[in-house]
Amino acid sequence: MAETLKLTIEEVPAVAGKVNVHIEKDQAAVRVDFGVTQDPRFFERFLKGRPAVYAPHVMSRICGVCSVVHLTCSIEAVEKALGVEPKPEVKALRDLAKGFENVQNNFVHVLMALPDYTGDGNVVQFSKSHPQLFARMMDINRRILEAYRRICGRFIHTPSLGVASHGKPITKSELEYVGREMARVSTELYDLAGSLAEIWNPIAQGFEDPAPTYCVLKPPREEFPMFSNGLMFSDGFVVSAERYGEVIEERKLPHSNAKIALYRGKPFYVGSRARMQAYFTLLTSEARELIKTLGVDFSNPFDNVKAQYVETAHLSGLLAEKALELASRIGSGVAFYREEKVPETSGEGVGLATAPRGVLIHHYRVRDGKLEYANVITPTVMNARHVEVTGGALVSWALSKGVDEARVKDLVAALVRAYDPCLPCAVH
Amino acid sequence: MISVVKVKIDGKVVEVEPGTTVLEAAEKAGIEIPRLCVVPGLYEGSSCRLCLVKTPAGRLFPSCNYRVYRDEEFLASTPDLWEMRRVNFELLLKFHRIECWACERKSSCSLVELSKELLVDGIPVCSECPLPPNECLLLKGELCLGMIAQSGCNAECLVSGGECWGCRGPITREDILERAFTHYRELGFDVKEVIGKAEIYWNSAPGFATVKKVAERVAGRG
Amino acid sequence: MGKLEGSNEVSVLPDKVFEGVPKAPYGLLEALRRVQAVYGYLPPEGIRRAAEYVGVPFAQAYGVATFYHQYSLEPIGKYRILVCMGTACHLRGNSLNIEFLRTLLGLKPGRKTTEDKMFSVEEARCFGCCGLAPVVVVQKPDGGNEIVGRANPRTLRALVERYRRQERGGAK
Amino acid sequence: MNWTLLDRCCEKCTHSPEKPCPDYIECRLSGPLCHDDERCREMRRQRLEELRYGEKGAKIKVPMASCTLATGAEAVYHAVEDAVKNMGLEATITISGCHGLDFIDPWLELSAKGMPTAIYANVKPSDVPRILEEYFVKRDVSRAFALKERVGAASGEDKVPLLGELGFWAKQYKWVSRNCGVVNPESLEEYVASGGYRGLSRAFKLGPEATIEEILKSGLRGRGGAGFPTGMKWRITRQQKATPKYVIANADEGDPGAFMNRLLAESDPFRIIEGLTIAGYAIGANQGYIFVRAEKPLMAKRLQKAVEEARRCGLLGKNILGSGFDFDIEVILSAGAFVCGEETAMIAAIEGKRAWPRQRPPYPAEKGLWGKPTAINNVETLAHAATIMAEGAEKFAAIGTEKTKGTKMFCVTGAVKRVGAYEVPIGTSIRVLVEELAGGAPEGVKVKAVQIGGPSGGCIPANLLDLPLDYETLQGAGAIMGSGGIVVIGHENCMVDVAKFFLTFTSAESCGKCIPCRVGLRVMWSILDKITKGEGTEEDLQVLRQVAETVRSASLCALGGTAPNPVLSTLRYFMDEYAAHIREKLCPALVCSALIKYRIDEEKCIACGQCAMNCPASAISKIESGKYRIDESLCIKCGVCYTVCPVKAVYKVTGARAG
Repeated sequence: MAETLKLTIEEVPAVAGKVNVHIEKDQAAVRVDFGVTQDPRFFERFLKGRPAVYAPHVMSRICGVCSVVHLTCSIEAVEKALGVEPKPEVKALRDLAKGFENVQNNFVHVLMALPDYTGDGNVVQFSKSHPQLFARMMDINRRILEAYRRICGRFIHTPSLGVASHGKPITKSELEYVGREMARVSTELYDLAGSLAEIWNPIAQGFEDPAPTYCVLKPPREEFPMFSNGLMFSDGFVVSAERYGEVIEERKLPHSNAKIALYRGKPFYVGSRARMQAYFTLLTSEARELIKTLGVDFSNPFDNVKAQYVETAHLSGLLAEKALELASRIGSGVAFYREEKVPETSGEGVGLATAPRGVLIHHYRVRDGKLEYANVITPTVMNARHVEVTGGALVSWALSKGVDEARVKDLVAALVRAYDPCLPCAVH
Repeated sequence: MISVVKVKIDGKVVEVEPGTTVLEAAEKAGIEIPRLCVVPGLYEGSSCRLCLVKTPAGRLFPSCNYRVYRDEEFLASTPDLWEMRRVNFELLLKFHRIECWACERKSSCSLVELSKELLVDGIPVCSECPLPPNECLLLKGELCLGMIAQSGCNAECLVSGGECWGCRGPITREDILERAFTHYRELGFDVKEVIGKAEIYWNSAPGFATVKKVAERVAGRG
Repeated sequence: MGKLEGSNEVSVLPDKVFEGVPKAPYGLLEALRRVQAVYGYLPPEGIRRAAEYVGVPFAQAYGVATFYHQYSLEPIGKYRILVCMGTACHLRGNSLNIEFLRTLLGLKPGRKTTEDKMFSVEEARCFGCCGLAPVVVVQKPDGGNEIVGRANPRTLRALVERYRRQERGGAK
Repeated sequence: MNWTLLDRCCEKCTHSPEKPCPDYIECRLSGPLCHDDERCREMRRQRLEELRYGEKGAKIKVPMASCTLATGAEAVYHAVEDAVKNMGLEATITISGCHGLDFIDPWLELSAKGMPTAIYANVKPSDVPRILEEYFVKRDVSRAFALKERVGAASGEDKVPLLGELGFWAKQYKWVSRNCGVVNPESLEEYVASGGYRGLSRAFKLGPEATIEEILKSGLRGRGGAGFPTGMKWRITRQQKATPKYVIANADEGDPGAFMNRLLAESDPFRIIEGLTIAGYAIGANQGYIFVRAEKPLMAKRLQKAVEEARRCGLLGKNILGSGFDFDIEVILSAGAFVCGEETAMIAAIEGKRAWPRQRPPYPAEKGLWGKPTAINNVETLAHAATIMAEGAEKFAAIGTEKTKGTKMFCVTGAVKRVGAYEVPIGTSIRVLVEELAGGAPEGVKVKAVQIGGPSGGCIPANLLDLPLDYETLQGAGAIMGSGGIVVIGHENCMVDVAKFFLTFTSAESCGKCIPCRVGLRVMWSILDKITKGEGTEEDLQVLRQVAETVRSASLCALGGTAPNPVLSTLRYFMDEYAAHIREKLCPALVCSALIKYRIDEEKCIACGQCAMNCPASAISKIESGKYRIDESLCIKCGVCYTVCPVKAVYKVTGARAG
């Protein structure tokens, strides 16, 4: 094994945004730097002094992929800060919209990351080597989006979700359509799992995650949570949303434009792999069955993608039930929830949301309706330090297994893709 | 008397009986020519000049009015023709009292369709907004920038139940802005509040200076 | 331009006024000229009467009345001052002269006739006597025309004062 | 004697209104033809003598055309009547048209047997007794302006130049305006005596086809502005099967600064009526119209009187001159719209509608007045037609250039010494017309440009004055022949202001039917207005050109189609003035009021107070030093002080110096 090693992955391919990964090995010590070169836009800063009700609309522009999670998490924070209680239907529709984004986003993430596991290199190659499979996955994605459009109109930066209001008029038949469609998607996903499992070869089998602490949302009710008022950690520690700052600390590293977050000074990870372990008891039996068929090894970070697949399957079923249940509550005619005038009070609020890649925190302080202070901690920021630590362990593990340098670079790139390819989120 | 006339438009030949207008022949040949003022049987047309076509020799004729009696050839889609139609349409729009937020005809307005076809900006989002004038969000106290924002997006946000934030840039025609801000004030919105929201997208837009100028003028009226 | 208020009954003009005017649509221009000769301008009922005589719809007659410069829908002043806007007259300064007259008579923009209905100042098309540019023609109440050649502010002020004195001292 | 040339000379003559004799016209002058009688011939000679020198051997001709009336010809006429009565003169007083020399209006022409015919210029009523006394009593012509011929019997004859030798007369070729100022416009007899109606009777002899052939051979092109070959227009209209057909004389002459048609119609109306009759005969139309401009009522009165006179003498009505051809003319007075000069708009006006042009095709030759074939010609064209038929096509074709034959009447106005109407062969250079005929610019004024063709024409810079006047060359230089109005622009006029003036005119005159003209002209005007106010920018010019191009190519009729020419030609030749207005915000010609300021030079000011008294906005007040000062905040820049100041103490400043 070479004594000293210096590798750099210039702009990891197939990720959103730009990141360079520097790998240095000196004797036994391996250092991996996750150098994000994407330029920050200072959302928290330029919204200062603007009316708080503008924040959600602007915050959703942090990234077009998960625009709904930023929008809704920001809405939660603003509602708490202004002391506004949305109607139950509005809250239900918001959960529904948030759920859709998780399903759609995780599913596309799986599709994007799959070529690493099947050895096809990229999605285009994957679509040539597995045409029917690719076609069925594309069809599922179309179905999800078509259903989503009934709830919120446009998918990216959806304009119908507002502070304590839901603009798009919804009818009973539309919700029933959504219910039917999502049920079909759920069964589709379970059937697909079988054929996917055959081609889903593991990467770095046997590699163990060196820092297995994770963080998830504390479920307010006995179901997979979209929003919550508290955080739950793998060591059983629970903290309320308002006091997240006591345990989670953000720090800026010289080699990256993005900040990192540490739980009591130590790295931790967030995302589907964490959620599948934390909410194992809340999963449906089919979902638990699916974990076995896919052979998900929770300790191996690469299996995060498999965990996302399971989450998609479980959530689509959950959405189907919720849509039908909401449909029964809405009588005939059109449901239409517009909030007349939001009060311009003062206060502080922290919104927590389950983002596809992990936990998202929006923390606002508002004075007379104007935003005074804003702090956003995104999943990529939380995962950043953990990727570096896991990356280092992966390199030494791979070198010990005699893997050559080129393969090591691919492995680290695959790790980033499996974990958290969303750099715009990192440098909001 | 020859019973059939061959008309060649943009290379496509179509047979029509003598006395038909070039416009009808073009329709038969499936060629789209913009038009506005001709109403068969009511008005002979040749006023809006949008349907001008060119003979190979370069002479211009309004296709709605030019009747063919012998085999002739016309060009209907050369770049200079489109350019002339675009400038001509802009002239037409300039003196139209644009007030789509209060206009009953906005959902069936041929000016809006033509502005899309001829890529002419300057019409407020209200022209594409699905909500009829009496259900406008402004009446419900929601601050929507549709009146002073460029259309062309098929009012996507309005269709999805949100309000317009003017992401395609401001209207810069002063008479429209004048009427819009006066309407905002009538409905109880503070002009500064409107400018505050518009700033999000238009802060560095070149036309924003005009918007602010008109806003101050209207606000100053007390 | 006068609005179309006023009664809509047909005026009492006898046929003698239209004597010699062809009783067909193409006589409309001449018929309207006869009405204007009687009233000094075209009141709505006058237009109606002319339209009825030549047998065209009132709308068409109104359209013609507003199209041509010679017809005026609002009462004209006793002295109708026509400032020629031909090329030669413009170059020799008639655009300044009309500005001077309007300020002198205190005419607000858009108003042609003074409050006391004494004077009206209008832009006129080229009279064709460009040798005397700039030309101002005054249509006097007695039907005669006074032509002022090489008009400049001083002569125009003198002209207005002369007519005012004439009016004050009773027609000499 | 009470016999006139138009009457039958004796019983042998068979001519009567019911049965007109085909050779009636030739017989007037070279008759009697059907019988030989020395007495009849002698009667004609004597009558001609009377027409020349009046019944009592002395004749006073007072010009009664709009231009002379405007300068006081009415008063001169009464002064002549009184003088003749008081002096007991044996002289007949007649009226005449005008030569077109506006700078000598009002003039007087005296003729007597044995005396040279003399023209006196700028006659005031008070001068009349003195002039009559000098001419008729003292037989002294030394104070005359010009003589028509020399007789050698009057004193001072050698001191006065012959009219023919004067520059502004010699260079002219009085072909169609030969009778202007010579004959009495209301007397058919004088017209016939001058050779009138020979054209019509020759046309009857040749027949319609041959008449059209003759006009085609002469190469006559329309004088209204478009220059379409007249023979061709007549031929197409004749070939149409639909009946009845019409002919229209276009006497609308809307161009500001153009009065050649007015001069022709007020001085020699019968030539136009003869021309229209020939046109009717050639095309086979039995009804003709003359559409006259509203602002020229005298023109309409003269034409109406001439029509009645012609009808009375059997030259209009049924079976004219025994040719079996019936023809009548109706004179229609417009109600004031420049667009009526356009063929199809004129048709709409005659039909009693708003003067909205119609899209061509179909051309008026196929479907014109009331949907019937109609030929529309300018009055000057018709006058040419009558003269060509009388004199023969060769004589006409000998003049002019190979592409355009014959002569054209031009009106030269603006910054020239001798404003007037001049008829010159086509192809004469602008310089000859402006400098030699019209006397060039007055002292202290330098010619900057020449505007040709009215609102549809263009401005040609002074350095291109040697261009020949014909359709194609002018088109190439950015102007058009148009009606023939030439306005000379001095250096104290601003070209941007001139362009704006024309747009003010055309945008006000636009009939409103089609978008490019109705809206485009007003947009162009507002841009020029911005420029004259110093608020213009570079891309304003770009927009101006783009809109001008669209208006020119997309407009329905010639008004919109040519209205941008003044702007485009000033942009082409006078870009420096536009740049001065846009970049340095100053008006080099000190015209645009927003960019100039009026100031009083306190040394020159003699504190007479004229300016303060005349200032309509009372912006001038006396200051401590007793002199006067203008308060620039109140000043409306009307220029009164500038004109009334006796010592020229008021001056104008522009740009940076305006401060």
